[in-house]
Amino acid sequence: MSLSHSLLEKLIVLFLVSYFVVGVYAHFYIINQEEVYLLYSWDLYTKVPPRIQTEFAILIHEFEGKRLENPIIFERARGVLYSSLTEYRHATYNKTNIQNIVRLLAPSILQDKTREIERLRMELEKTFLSHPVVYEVVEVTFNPIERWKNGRFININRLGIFTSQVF
Amino acid sequence: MNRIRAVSKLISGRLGLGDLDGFVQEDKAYERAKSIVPFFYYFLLFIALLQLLQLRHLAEPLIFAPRWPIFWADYMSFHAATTVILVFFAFSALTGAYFCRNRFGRIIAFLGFLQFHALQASFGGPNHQWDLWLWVALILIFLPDIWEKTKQSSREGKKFLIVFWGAQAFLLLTYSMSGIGKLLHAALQYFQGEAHLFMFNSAAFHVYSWLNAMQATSLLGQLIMEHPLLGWFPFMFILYVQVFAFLVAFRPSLHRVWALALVLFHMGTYFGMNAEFFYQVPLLFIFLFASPFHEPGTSWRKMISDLPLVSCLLRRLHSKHVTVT
Amino acid sequence: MPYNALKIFLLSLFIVYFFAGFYVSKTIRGEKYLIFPAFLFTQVPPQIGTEYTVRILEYGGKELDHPILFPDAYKLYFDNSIALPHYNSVIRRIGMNIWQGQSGEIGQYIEALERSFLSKPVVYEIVRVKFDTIEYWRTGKTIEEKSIATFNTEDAGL
Amino acid sequence: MIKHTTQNQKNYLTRFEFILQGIARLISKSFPFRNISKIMRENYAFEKARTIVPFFYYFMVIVALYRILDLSNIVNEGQRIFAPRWPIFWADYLHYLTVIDIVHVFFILATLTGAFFYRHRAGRFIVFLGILEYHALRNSFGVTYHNWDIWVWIALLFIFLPDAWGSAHKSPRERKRFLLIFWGAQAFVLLMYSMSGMWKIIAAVGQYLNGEASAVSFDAFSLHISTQLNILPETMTSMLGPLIINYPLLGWLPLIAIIYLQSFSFFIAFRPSLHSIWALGLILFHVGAYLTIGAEFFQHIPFLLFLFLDSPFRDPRASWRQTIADLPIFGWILGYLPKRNITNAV
Repeated sequence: MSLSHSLLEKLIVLFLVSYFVVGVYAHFYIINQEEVYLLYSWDLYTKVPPRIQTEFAILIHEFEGKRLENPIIFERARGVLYSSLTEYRHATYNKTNIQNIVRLLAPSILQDKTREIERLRMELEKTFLSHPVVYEVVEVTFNPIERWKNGRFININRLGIFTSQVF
Repeated sequence: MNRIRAVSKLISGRLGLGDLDGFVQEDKAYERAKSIVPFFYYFLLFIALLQLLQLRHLAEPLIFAPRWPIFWADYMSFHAATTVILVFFAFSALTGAYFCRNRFGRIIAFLGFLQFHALQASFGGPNHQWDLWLWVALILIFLPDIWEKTKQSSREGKKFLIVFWGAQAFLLLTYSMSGIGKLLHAALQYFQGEAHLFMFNSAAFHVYSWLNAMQATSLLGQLIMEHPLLGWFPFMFILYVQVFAFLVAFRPSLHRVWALALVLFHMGTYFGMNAEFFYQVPLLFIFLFASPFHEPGTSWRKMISDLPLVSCLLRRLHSKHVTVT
Repeated sequence: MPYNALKIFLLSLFIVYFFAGFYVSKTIRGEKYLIFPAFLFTQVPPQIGTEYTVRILEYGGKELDHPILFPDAYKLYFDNSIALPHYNSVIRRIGMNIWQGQSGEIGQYIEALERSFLSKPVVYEIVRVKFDTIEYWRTGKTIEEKSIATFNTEDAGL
Repeated sequence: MIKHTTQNQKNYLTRFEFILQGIARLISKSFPFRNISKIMRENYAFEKARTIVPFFYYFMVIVALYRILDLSNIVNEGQRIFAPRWPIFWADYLHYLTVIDIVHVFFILATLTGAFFYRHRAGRFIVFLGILEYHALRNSFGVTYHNWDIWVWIALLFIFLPDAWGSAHKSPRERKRFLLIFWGAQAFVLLMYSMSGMWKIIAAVGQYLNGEASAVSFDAFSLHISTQLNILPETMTSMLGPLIINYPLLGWLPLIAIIYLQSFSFFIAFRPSLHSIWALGLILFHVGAYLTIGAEFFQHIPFLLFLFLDSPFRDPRASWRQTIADLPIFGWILGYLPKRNITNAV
């Protein structure tokens, strides 16, 4: 196979242009669906996160029969939910999954989908190391900088309180 | 005096020091070596960056006893000291990668690595993983800074190449030491009537005692247990490759082959006994696989006749042949 | 440096390193910093191997029904954010020193080990295990387990 | 009448052509391909490129070796969510663990082959297959994982390198083709950065017009960092993150500099004098991103090092003046200044 120089030149330019075009296409049209294998638009950290953010989260109220003075948000639950560092890491390693579960759980509470709630609760409570845990699904509003500095939330919208059980 | 001279002549004749003076003169080799050196520093930078990832989860070690190069770590916490060392390592390696054509840059890269190396050895025991990198970084400091000028006087070029060769030879020397150590122990153990190297299940013993100590399993462990000979033959082959590694420094035609054999050896120890020495592999590639002294068109015949032991045999045959005629 | 000086410098570096490597390996079991011990995997391990391990007798003040050896205890009783090889080397050091009658040297290792217990007090033994290499790997069966020292985290003086 | 129309058409055409020409001129000015095609004739560039390529293949062996250490993690990712991508379609017919072993061992053997036979197209093709299979395996667990994309693409591009290794054939034609592929790899790497930068600029404009926090706000970087750190567990933080959250101004200039570096990356493909500086800048960006946001894309760094730090297209005689004049924006501004001076003098 011996391509001429100018043909090769055109092919390379074509390759670069098509990668670019497909990347742009992917950015606009496939952004929320599953990403495309081998093609990427490199839109990482594109948007500056807003100063006021809302997200669904989990607050831990009671653990192994101990009532906590100040409920702890799931991310800070080390030593409460998980006895050892490794277990905690293991759980947080699959953290994206946990967050995905919460992301699905909260809306189904709002829409009162009993079956869906049961299923998602099971998924979530499987990751807890001991039971019972009393936890609350909430929608929090916060300024990310304030939240990181002193854990302060602007508003906590309570969606539902649950007690975990062994399934 | 004469005797010393005679001995040194014999040694240099056997090793091929004369050949060395020959092949470090080649202009082509010099050009190639010049383009290879930066890659050592590129790889070093990559290592530094991967080490930087440790910062994500630094766990306090059981024991932290700083070695002398990081004496200052006594005055701060483990976290602070490690952070400083790893960040300095990354930036010194970056300096090295960008300014590897300047002795000062190479010194900084060496210092950064020295700190990192000392940190690795400060957890209560020695850690020889990165020794070779450290020594090679030290040797490369001695490279004369003659990079930009296109045509060099052959004297300068020779100096450049001998330092480069020094790094190669050092690398091979460590393998030879390991091989010779094996032979010495084999003799000792044989005379003490213990299990020794030339027993057919010696490789299997190595595999199991290591797997026991590490509480690990390996891909080929089971196979070697059932057929100890499958472990023994590669083991003998590796012994040959290791023992004569240093000699190969003087035989450029074999550089690539030896590099490949040693890479395979490292893969073998991993698959066989789960002992991983992969951090050596980049050095094998940079200095031996890409060896500037290796002529691309070297024939198989030449390589075989250069093989240690084989070459000795051939020489003897040849001299006999000559006397007969 | 002229060419010949460089050459001699390098060759003598090799010679020194070569002999230093062997010297170090012979004398202090590869303990020297910066000098590579030549004897890595050189000695064919004997068929009957020895290892040192820790056996937990009492934990958190409670006596255990069955004393547990370190490999099983690691996940339960030790801070397992620290990697296993770290423990192995510390335990081996403690064991070897006690066995060779140099108990004076183990202070910092014992201290490090005890710091890693998740809950105290703990009573534990240092055990010297003898085993047939291949048999041990295959079945985990040992030939002899001999306690060479017993420690209690509550004891002062260490 | 008829004449008139043709006249009109002609005018229309010329105007159209004029616009087209303008665009073409703008493109050729921003992407001056002649800069590099000129160097492609040079022997030193070819020699240099030829010494760089093997290191890509050597590096692949090491990557493959280290990937196998990761094997247990992959096994743990779980059979449950295993959904093979098309390059490992054959995985459907085999046991899950067998598939994982095969892919890893093949990856190592393929890269070893490549290290020894990178001079042959077949050898380079095998490497490409090896990394394609591995990459497909990594991506078969539900999520797409783009960190290694670049390796697949570059391995693909390098297949097309002409076999110009022996000293016998080094006709200018072959040299040029070799360097062209090499340049293609460089341009591809830079394109990725430019795309990333482009989205940032587009988003910044949108967010600014909406009155939201945008890339030009002073607290932009600390918003990025705190949002990221909020997701991370308590024990994990970054080295410089807290500092920038507490002093947001420290992060402002770096963020702008990153956007500048990224967006103009593709321009740099045509300005060889800037190759090594840009590589340095982008490496610093990667290190900085890791130390602040905790985002790690170190897989790209070998390419910045190998392809750009000692770029074959960089003229060893290039002066600092040339380098500065080539800088996007700054160089253009500087380009106007002396002219004005001259006109003033006249």
